[in-house]
Amino acid sequence: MNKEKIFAGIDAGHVRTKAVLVRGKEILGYGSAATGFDAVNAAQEALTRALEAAKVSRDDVAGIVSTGIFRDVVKALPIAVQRTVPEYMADAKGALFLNKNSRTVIDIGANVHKAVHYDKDGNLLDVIQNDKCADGVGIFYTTMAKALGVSEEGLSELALASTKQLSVAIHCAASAESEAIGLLCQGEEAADVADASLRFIVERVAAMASTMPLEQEVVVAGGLAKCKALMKHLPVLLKQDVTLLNLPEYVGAIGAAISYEGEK
Amino acid sequence: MAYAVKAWNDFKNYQTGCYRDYLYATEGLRVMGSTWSVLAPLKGLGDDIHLIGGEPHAASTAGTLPDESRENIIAAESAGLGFHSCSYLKLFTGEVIRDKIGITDGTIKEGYPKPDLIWTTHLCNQHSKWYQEVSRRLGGIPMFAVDMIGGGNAEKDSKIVNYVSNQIELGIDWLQRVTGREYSDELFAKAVRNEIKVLVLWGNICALNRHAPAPLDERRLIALFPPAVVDRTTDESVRLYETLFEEVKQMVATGQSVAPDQRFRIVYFGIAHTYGHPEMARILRDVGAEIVASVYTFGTCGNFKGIVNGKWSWDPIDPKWVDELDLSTRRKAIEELAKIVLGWPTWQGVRSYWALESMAQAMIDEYHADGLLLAPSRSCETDFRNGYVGLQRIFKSKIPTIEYDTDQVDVRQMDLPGAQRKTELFVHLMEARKRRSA
Amino acid sequence: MSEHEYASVNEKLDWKKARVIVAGVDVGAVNSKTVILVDGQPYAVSQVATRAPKESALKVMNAALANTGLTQDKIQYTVGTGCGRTQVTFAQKTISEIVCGATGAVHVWGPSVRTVLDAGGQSCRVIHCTDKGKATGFLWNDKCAAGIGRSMEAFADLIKKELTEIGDIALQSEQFPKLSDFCSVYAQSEALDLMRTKVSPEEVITGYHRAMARRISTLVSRAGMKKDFVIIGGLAKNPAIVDALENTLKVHRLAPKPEWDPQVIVAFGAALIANAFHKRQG
Amino acid sequence: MAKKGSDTIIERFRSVIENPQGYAKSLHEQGKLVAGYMCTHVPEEILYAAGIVPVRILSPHVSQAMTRSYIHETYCSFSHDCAYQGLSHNYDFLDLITTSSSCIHMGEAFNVWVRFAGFAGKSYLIPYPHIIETKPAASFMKESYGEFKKFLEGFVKKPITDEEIEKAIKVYNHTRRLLKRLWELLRRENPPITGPDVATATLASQFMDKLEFNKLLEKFLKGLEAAPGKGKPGVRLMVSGGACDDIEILDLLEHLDYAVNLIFIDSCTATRYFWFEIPEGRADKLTAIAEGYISRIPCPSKDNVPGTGEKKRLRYVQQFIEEFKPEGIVFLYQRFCSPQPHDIVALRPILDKLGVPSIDLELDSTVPVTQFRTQLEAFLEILKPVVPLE
Repeated sequence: MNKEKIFAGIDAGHVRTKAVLVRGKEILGYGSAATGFDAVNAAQEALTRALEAAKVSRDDVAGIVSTGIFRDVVKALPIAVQRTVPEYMADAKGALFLNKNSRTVIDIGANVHKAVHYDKDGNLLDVIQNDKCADGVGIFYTTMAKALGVSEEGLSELALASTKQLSVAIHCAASAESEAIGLLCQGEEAADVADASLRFIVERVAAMASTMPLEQEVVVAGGLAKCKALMKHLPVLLKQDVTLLNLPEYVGAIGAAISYEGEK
Repeated sequence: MAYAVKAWNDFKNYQTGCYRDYLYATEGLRVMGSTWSVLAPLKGLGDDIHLIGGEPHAASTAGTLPDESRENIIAAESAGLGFHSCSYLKLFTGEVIRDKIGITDGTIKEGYPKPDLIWTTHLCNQHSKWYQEVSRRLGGIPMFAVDMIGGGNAEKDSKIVNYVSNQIELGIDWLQRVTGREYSDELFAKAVRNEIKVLVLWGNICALNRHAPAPLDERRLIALFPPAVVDRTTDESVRLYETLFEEVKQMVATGQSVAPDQRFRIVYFGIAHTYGHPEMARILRDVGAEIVASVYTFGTCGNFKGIVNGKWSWDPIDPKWVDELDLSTRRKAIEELAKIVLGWPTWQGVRSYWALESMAQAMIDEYHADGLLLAPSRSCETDFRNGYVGLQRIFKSKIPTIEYDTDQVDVRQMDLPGAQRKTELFVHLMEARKRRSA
Repeated sequence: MSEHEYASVNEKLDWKKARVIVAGVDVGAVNSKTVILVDGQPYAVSQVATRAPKESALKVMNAALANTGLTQDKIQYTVGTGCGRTQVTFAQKTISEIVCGATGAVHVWGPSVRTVLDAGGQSCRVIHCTDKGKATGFLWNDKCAAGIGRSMEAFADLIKKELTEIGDIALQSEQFPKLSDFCSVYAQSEALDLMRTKVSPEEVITGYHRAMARRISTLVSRAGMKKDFVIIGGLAKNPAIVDALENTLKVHRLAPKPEWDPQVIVAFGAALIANAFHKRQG
Repeated sequence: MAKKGSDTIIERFRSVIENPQGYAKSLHEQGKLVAGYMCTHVPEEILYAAGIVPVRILSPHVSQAMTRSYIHETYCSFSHDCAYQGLSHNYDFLDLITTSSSCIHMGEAFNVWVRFAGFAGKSYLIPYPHIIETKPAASFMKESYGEFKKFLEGFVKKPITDEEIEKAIKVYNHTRRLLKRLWELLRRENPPITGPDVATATLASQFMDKLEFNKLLEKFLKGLEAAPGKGKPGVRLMVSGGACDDIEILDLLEHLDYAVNLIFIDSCTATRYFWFEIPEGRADKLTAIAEGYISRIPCPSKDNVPGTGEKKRLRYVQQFIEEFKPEGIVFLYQRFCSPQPHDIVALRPILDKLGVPSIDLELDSTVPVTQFRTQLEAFLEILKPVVPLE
């Protein structure tokens, strides 16, 4: 049995809570749960799912570190989190773990998004976070999928099939959604409306990220990184290549898990 | 041990006194208008002039009566004012619409006391439009707005000084016609000297914050400058600022500060006091991060050397210079007054991004800042929003910089959760920078 | 507001004996509704979720016709309304949902109605009308008040509650957090962040309702309130929104009619207008 | 927009406003000096007298968020769009970019060009009064124009003579008279030209070399003034508000379910641009230009009559209502604009007295056609009893 210790990382986000188990350089297992206004319960559920996936029992875990918006909330019993680490630190460490050449990670969360610039050891150089009008772009993605009657993956395929360039208001999710529905009501194709809606998300994220210099390699964290249509638009707007990560929605949780030894 | 400012109560009473005079005066003239305008011209009409100024009143009411202010803002929106109009304006006009007014000592008076005339200014897109709206709603109050034009180095540009002075001259004739009062040039000259003296004194007090530890912090600065905004033409206001100047000099001499733990010195550009929110204040206090200089408290009504061979200098002006000013004719007094107000940092920053940038760089250098905190106000149309996103882009690589997403008094538009996340980051970046340079 | 689909038929009426059969089809942002009138009386009503508007118009019409034996060709006049009205290909005429809303509301609640609040999925509109149901003016929500109805649905999903139950939950708790009533994006973001505190989900739901109701009441006051006041559209079915609106506006809406789903009043108005057009055709 | 067979002139205007950048580039390639301007208070006559063709910078109608990392998002989308023109280097060939100090939002757009889009070396901000009706404004503007003229003389390396300024004043006054004649046609019960076409021509005048424009419009007017009405007269609508160069909205007005006669537009992309003249033959040219610009229909951000606080523009709006007799008014202004809603709040009671109903449409980079169509059609259904209710 590998003598290195097993650590757990919990990323307690606004909408989804993610958990991961890491031993040395190896990811043993991961799981997630809808936060649903009960961060502690969701953290427990996510951790249980990660343990099952990794076939590891709770006692074998040497330490748990939490990150994300509700990192302090999930510190409460019964999970017994030992340490917490801010999201931007977890993002930097997690991104480096998954790609050691990365220097900038753009984390698109359900409610908030940010860009983190770091050096080769994960020390922070700069961070930019979104403003209030740009909140909820992840939730907007789910809402648009529902409005177009497709699954979350389906929204990406739909957008990729777009043939006509439409655009919606890019100020906030509420006006983007109302204009997207307006386009549908005019008889525009669902694929084109899906593409216009995704471009709203990418435009906002890219605008925020490009407020600071983006050092290569640029990677993307968060569930939306798995949406191919978004990943097609992002490099164009950033005028930078974007390298895909596997397990993008677990970057924060991974970063937390491997931060157990590091300074507080 | 944290020092408690002795002059504190005198300042509070003076400010509240001015408001109570406006509310309950039984004689004299009630004058409404932006206190960013030149106030001395009003005092040539006599010393029974009771002032209420849109901005300081809205700011202090929002602090004293938050729920009442929220109702005022919504009342203005319900009456048709733009949803994105200045929140000071909405609060101030909302009080007129609801016909009740709340002031700094917590009183809420039913029945809004109508002003006899409106004397104001116009610089941002909205300034005089506030008072056109209030004048219309109160049945057409006579109104005179002086266009303060603004821009970097304005006080050294003769065409701008003449333009503003010519308007003030016409304004004084108008004041006499509208009030039917004789105009006293002695009272006017005395008011001009007082006004300039208070503005220069405030600049000197702020300059003392260059010392370590800085004697005053943003919370005290924000509380101590409004009396100068409310009415800075009285002998009493001059005395207030002279005593405060002596007290702060004494604090510097003895190394005293209202916030002694100043491991991190912050320069603050913005109106909104989001940093003052309990959560943000706790994060900053825990690491000894204090705001030692800010363009809002220094520059709303304070004067400094200004642009000196192309670069901004926050060096103060010697108060004795004010005593030697030649105010022997009305025109001379008007021109000195126009120059001093055109010299305000805020007026210069509104219309010249290069002046604002130079102010930020100078403040960071002269006040030895460890971090730049930007708080562009969502509904403000002056230099408490203009150019800030650009400032972040320019300064982000030089010094830890964050930008709050906030508003001046409309709590609904403040991103407090976001501000908390950004404050944690701000502290982290400043600590990391200090470690790297240590 | 919810996307559940239904169709109902008034068994007492026999369309075979009818002289005039007309229909109103309202293709809304969230749901499509239709009302079929037989000699001026409501005969069939149906609602489906709006997807592509062309298909949704046909789908909702067929849902209303299902197992009545009535076929679409027997409908002598159809008026299309709603944001997708240009896609109701089988309609002889399209009329805005503003005019249809006023006509429908006055017929359901009577000639004393002067102000109709149509609080739908994507937009909120305040309509002024005469005793005959003729619209005389309206105010559309500004962009920052877009999608209030829609955001209630998204918020219910986020906190694992049913859309139909959040209204009742919001009625119970007396104290609640003050969420931003500037726009739904702010309110939603602040609501989610409250998980950081001890605030219960029920209190947050109440706060969310109070905030959104406050934003809507600002729109109503901005348009001007003339009594009597009625509320139609999806949010009319949310008791907490209605209660908060009445408290803020200090005006009681006319009581809802049990036999009328507030979401189909616009379609009903469109059907009444179809009747009028058909009569004029002579 | 149905293509008009023989009207090549209106198509020429339309092609200019659909690609103003292409038109400006063609002037540049003909060896002409071209200057971009962002506010209609810029004294174009002085630029013209210096041999520089002024071309207005308007919105590219691209929905983008990039400018949010340069200027705050609570600026109107029009200023974001104009800033985007600079940041996307659509106009790098311009010899100069200038604006007059007026609306704060356009000031930010101008700053982006200067700070971040490489125009620091070829830009000039003209100090301008922010209250246009005061007596001191005229002398201030004269001095400010004098400095602008001196700057341009250094720029083109030759003096600008009074004759050249007088010639420019006459050319521009000619444009203004022609445009007024064009708009007066819309007062007819059944005008020979549609409102959107008139608006298209007016918008084109803001980009084109005035000599070329005057020739085209003169020819266009000759044919028009004798021409019969376009067809069944529709509901007479007047538009009032902020800068709007959205042809998509004008097209929408022509493709509603009900016939519409767009008879007037009170904005700086329409009548506020030319509804005045510069006094000709004056010895002091710059004072004459100042007097002319002071006599304009005031922009909401500068409108405050000293002493009363009255809004002069509201008088003009009432006058246009009496002359052009609209049945309804559509307020069209930018989201996040503050001066416009202020004027509308004061204008509404006046409209109620005049019995003219109105609606508000909020402009953005994108045009929400569905919502605007519904609002406009509902408005028309209210104005004209379409529904035969018993």
